[in-house]
Amino acid sequence: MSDAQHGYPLGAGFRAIIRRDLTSVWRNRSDIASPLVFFLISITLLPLGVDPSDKLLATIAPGMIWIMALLATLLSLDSLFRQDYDDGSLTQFILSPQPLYLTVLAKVIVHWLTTGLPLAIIAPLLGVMLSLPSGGYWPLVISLTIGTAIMSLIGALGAALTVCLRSSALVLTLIIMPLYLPVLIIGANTVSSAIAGVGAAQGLALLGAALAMAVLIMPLAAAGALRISSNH
Amino acid sequence: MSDAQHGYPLGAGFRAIIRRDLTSVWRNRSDIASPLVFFLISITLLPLGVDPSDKLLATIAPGMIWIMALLATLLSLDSLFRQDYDDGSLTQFILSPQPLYLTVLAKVIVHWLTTGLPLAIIAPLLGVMLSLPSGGYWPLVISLTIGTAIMSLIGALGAALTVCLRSSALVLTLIIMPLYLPVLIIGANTVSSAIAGVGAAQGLALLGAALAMAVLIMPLAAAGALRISSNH
Amino acid sequence: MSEPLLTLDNLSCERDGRLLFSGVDCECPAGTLLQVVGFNGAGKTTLLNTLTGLLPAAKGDIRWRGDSIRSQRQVFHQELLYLGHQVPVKPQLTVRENLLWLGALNPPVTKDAIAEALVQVDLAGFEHSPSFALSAGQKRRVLLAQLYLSRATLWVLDEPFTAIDKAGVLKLEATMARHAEQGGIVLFTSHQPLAMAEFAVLDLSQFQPAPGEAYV
Amino acid sequence: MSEPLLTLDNLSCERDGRLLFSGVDCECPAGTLLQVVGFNGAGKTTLLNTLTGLLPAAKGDIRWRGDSIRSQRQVFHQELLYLGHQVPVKPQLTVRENLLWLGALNPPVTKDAIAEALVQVDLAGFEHSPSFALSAGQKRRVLLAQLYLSRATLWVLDEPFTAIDKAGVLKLEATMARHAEQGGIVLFTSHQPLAMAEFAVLDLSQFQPAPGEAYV
Amino acid sequence: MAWQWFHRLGSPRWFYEKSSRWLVWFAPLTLVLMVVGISWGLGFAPIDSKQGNSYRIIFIHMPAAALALAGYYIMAIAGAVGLIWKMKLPFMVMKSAAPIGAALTVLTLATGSLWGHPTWGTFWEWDARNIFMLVLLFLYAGIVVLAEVYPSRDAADKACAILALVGTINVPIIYKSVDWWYSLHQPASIKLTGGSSIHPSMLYPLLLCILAYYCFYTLALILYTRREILVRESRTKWVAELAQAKFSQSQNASGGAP
Ligand code: HEM
Ligand SMILES: Nc1ncnc2c1ncn2[C@@H]1O[C@H](COP(=O)(O)OP(=O)(O)OP(=O)(O)O)[C@@H](O)[C@H]1O
Ligand SMILES: Nc1ncnc2c1ncn2[C@@H]1O[C@H](COP(=O)(O)OP(=O)(O)OP(=O)(O)O)[C@@H](O)[C@H]1O
Ligand SMILES: [Mg+2]
Ligand SMILES: [Mg+2]
Repeated sequence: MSDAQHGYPLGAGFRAIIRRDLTSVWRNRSDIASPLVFFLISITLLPLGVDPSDKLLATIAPGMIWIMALLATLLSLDSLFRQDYDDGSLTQFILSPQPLYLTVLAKVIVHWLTTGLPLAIIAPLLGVMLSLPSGGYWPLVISLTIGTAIMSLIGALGAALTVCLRSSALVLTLIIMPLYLPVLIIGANTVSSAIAGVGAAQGLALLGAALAMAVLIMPLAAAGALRISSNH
Repeated sequence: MSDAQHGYPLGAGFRAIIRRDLTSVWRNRSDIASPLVFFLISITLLPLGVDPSDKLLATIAPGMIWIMALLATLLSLDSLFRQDYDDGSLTQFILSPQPLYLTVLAKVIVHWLTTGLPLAIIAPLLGVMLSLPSGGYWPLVISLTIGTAIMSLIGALGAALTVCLRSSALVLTLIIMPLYLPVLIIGANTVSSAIAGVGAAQGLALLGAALAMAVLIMPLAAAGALRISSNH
Repeated sequence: MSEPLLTLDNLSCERDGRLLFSGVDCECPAGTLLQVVGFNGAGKTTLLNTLTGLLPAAKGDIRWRGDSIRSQRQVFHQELLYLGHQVPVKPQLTVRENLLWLGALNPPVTKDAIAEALVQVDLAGFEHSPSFALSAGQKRRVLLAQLYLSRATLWVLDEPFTAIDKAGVLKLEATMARHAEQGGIVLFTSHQPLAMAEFAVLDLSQFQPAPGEAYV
Repeated sequence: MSEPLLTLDNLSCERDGRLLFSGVDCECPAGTLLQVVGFNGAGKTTLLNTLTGLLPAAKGDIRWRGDSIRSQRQVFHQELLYLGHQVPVKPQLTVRENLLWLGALNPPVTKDAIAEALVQVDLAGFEHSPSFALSAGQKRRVLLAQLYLSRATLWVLDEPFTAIDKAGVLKLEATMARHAEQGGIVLFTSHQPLAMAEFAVLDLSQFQPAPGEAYV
Repeated sequence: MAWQWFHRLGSPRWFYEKSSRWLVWFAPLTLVLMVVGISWGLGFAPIDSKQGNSYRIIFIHMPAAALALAGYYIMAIAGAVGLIWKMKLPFMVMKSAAPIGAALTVLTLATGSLWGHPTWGTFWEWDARNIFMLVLLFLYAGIVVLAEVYPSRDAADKACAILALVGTINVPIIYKSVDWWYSLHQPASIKLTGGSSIHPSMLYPLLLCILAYYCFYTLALILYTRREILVRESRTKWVAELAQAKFSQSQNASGGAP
């Protein structure tokens, strides 16, 4: 039986997890729709709570869209590892010969595909509703695409650290927010400067660099956190 | 053994649930802190995302505080019945001779005491951060106190309807948001009109009426929803 | 013979439109100790849930003291104790706190009664342990402590022996037998061979629909 | 005798600072079929978790093929199959989809192998049922299907007979015995009396600390 | 007797077989009404003095808005009937009404935005009725999603019915509060005001359009419900026999061709 040690296919588990999670999401299709809905609804709330005159809305539009995207991502994080923890799947991940780094990365990718990406795609619509000036649309979409990916990666660490807590949703907020702040500031600024005509290249470059770093570090850190959470 | 049918103490279960939930929350103290933290942090994000000039902030302050209180309440709703459903406590509630209405009401009261009330109390602090004009503080606190109670009651229905779903947090959002809208509009307006000098009495009266109606209807509807969720 | 307390009258149950079993008739007078058996998926849990009113019956009726349970839910629930697969024990509360609230759902419990019940289930000394630090069997024992607190006539127990050690199983069987002797009714499911002397058996395997008739 | 594959060397475990058991020595050569017994709370689950590397040992060491498992986690995990109390079966996926991902965590599984395994656990026909619509025993059977898919040498099973009906228990015992005969190792816990002919027993009750010595 | 009739109405099979007969004449009628009404409105009604041709959108927009709102109440009533009398069919009607209502709401929003571009100069304005329509869309979406995600069908029906019923109390409240909020913030809108100012030459096609929309709504509801019945009862004998009959029919048809 020791032949199992040789020729062990590394990618199999990675692919299986991606397939599993995508199927799960597809079965619960509302999973994709829901961060979107949160995003849509909270942007809709805005003009209801504050004076909806065009000029005011246009001023706060880039910031509000970014903030709401951040909150939507945050909301969907809690479920990232929760079910796997509760039903013992996490134990199986840890006891499997697959590197935990890959498993976490697979889960993060699915999370981004099903929350961050749709958010970025739908953002222009909300731009219209908040009368975003026309120069801001492309920078908004691109910065959100990169930014939500970073936020999913950072979020994985937060979710992993809090998965063993009974009521984690909000402890998570506390841990994750400070890490999200720079992303928010750079992202919102990229859009504003594009609208002001200064150009978005610098902001996007910064976001890109942050993404590269996050891909390397965050799944590793999250894997470590999961090992700790599981052992008690 | 049929003497159990006589002199059955109605309030016992109600008190026991309140005591139980308060103890639980106290054990996980972060449960109280966390909606507060969400509230605080998202208000803090505001000046980071949008142009932080005093005049702009003051204009959007009442609306933003109300919106963020709404989101914070919403975030904490998911856990209202979740644990009771997962561990079978809900079955025990339903099979107990205590009226389910009272049990739900007990849980809603604890929820409000541990999320809505603290939010209302801390709101003036956030008012200062967003340079809320001085006439707005009392109306803000009072409208939030009543408004969060209504939101806890409505939220109980949403939580009850979604408790049997795997990933409910965001379906909940979709269901609950439209029902929260009137509360938000009336609440935010009460504060704005008080600031504008029009007086807050009308808005507060409306909120009070809504509260009375919600106390009557919502726990009943939620009890019905819980019976449905549990039976499958 | 005494009049039956609990009557299942031509009961059929279905799940998602599939008929699980049909035509179950059963009369339980005071003193009944009845084991419901059947292969995995036969519908034992469904039967117990239907019996307590948690699930609707597809056909037939359940009567308690002669009247349909649907017409007298509250009275019926006062005399019912149901322990299911799940363990409604809050991890963050201590053992005693858990029993306090579980007990309060039915007539009042005192702290002394709780202490006494914990001795019965071998958890004396664990009153103040947080429940998350209990082993699987200890958690189920907290649940079983309710048997010593409740004044219900009808006990409905879904796999009560799960995770309980051998000594615990013997004791539990004795408790169930005593309850029946004292005029109560115990309905339970279990796949384990039992040491108890006398109990009736309801075999659900015999009520399965014929191959083609699960969907009508 | 053949050299032991798994060795527990003077193992002690504690939980929250309380010593549960100490000085457990045990050598398992290929072909071992070992039941871990003990009262509720003796530390059986803790022992199994420690053995697999999920929990740290308080004292002593666990060796696999001669080396400490901590120094060769990945190699050890390739030869390990652990089925615990919990049932990692996603309710929204079908039975087959669940086995596909569970299987992929270890060497590759084919759909045919899954169909075959489902026949073994009497779930043929349920391939495409969503898992939330399974009974308690059926859910555990999905988990047990992994026994027929895995190529692991060491099986660690925590109460594998929970919720399984009588016919299922017999079959499972036979499967475990066959795995041992073919040179594997099976460690399991259970409180049920078993029909199997030959198996070793490790009684944790004998390794409990003396009354005053639980906290050192 | 009346009750017997009422309960037969609750039987999906009875409804399926009856509605097959209704559809034979109802479907063509609806089609004719739609074609006549919309082509009259879009093609032949006179031009508006202020808005030119863009006003013609009203023939699609206004009836859609009216039905989107009415549809919510139809859905809620169906849910209530199902809850109270424990019948299967009303729940199927309720479930079918949700996506239709949502589609009509989307249509209202889309045509409104199209109209807004020439008249307001922007696709979206935070106007009371726009917001109300948006919220109505969310209310519908809530029910569609809830029906979709619930693990068991019976539970899904009852849960949706409860939500729809609570919604009926809330819809007027939402309407009022949006209106109230709006009147505090903004001056009067640019909308055409009141039905009374409409000239008969525009009114008649509009009324015809409304009638056509009602028929269309009923038709869509029947078709959706029939589909729902087949899906839910797919494993019963009568559906199996129906499928068998259809199958052998097509078999015969293709067999007879050469
Ligand atoms: C997205 C934007 C819009 C939405 C959501 C919307 C929604 C509505 C609603 C809810 C009604 C009410 C139907 C009733 O009371 O029975 C309505 C009617 C009407 N709308 Fe719109 N509308 C929009 C844009 C427009 C625009 C741009 C115009 C023209 C300038 C317009 C003109 C009308 C007219 C003439 C009626 C019917 C007459 C009346 O009841 O006043 N709408 N619309
Ligand atoms: N998470 C935990 N934190 C602290 N203590 C724990 C924890 N889990 C279990 N314990 C304690 O460790 C002891 C052993 O628990 P374990 O689960 O190993 O018992 P077990 O032998 O498997 O019992 P059972 O037969 O009931 O499954 C128990 O007395 C329990 O109180
Ligand atoms: N929530 C559900 N939705 C649909 N079908 C279900 C659901 N729960 C159980 N079933 C089906 O009903 C049948 C009976 O389930 P039940 O739980 O009553 O069995 P059981 O006799 O208790 O089995 P076990 O011995 O495994 O506990 C099973 O075949 C299962 O597939
Ligand atoms: Mg069962
Ligand atoms: Mg154990």
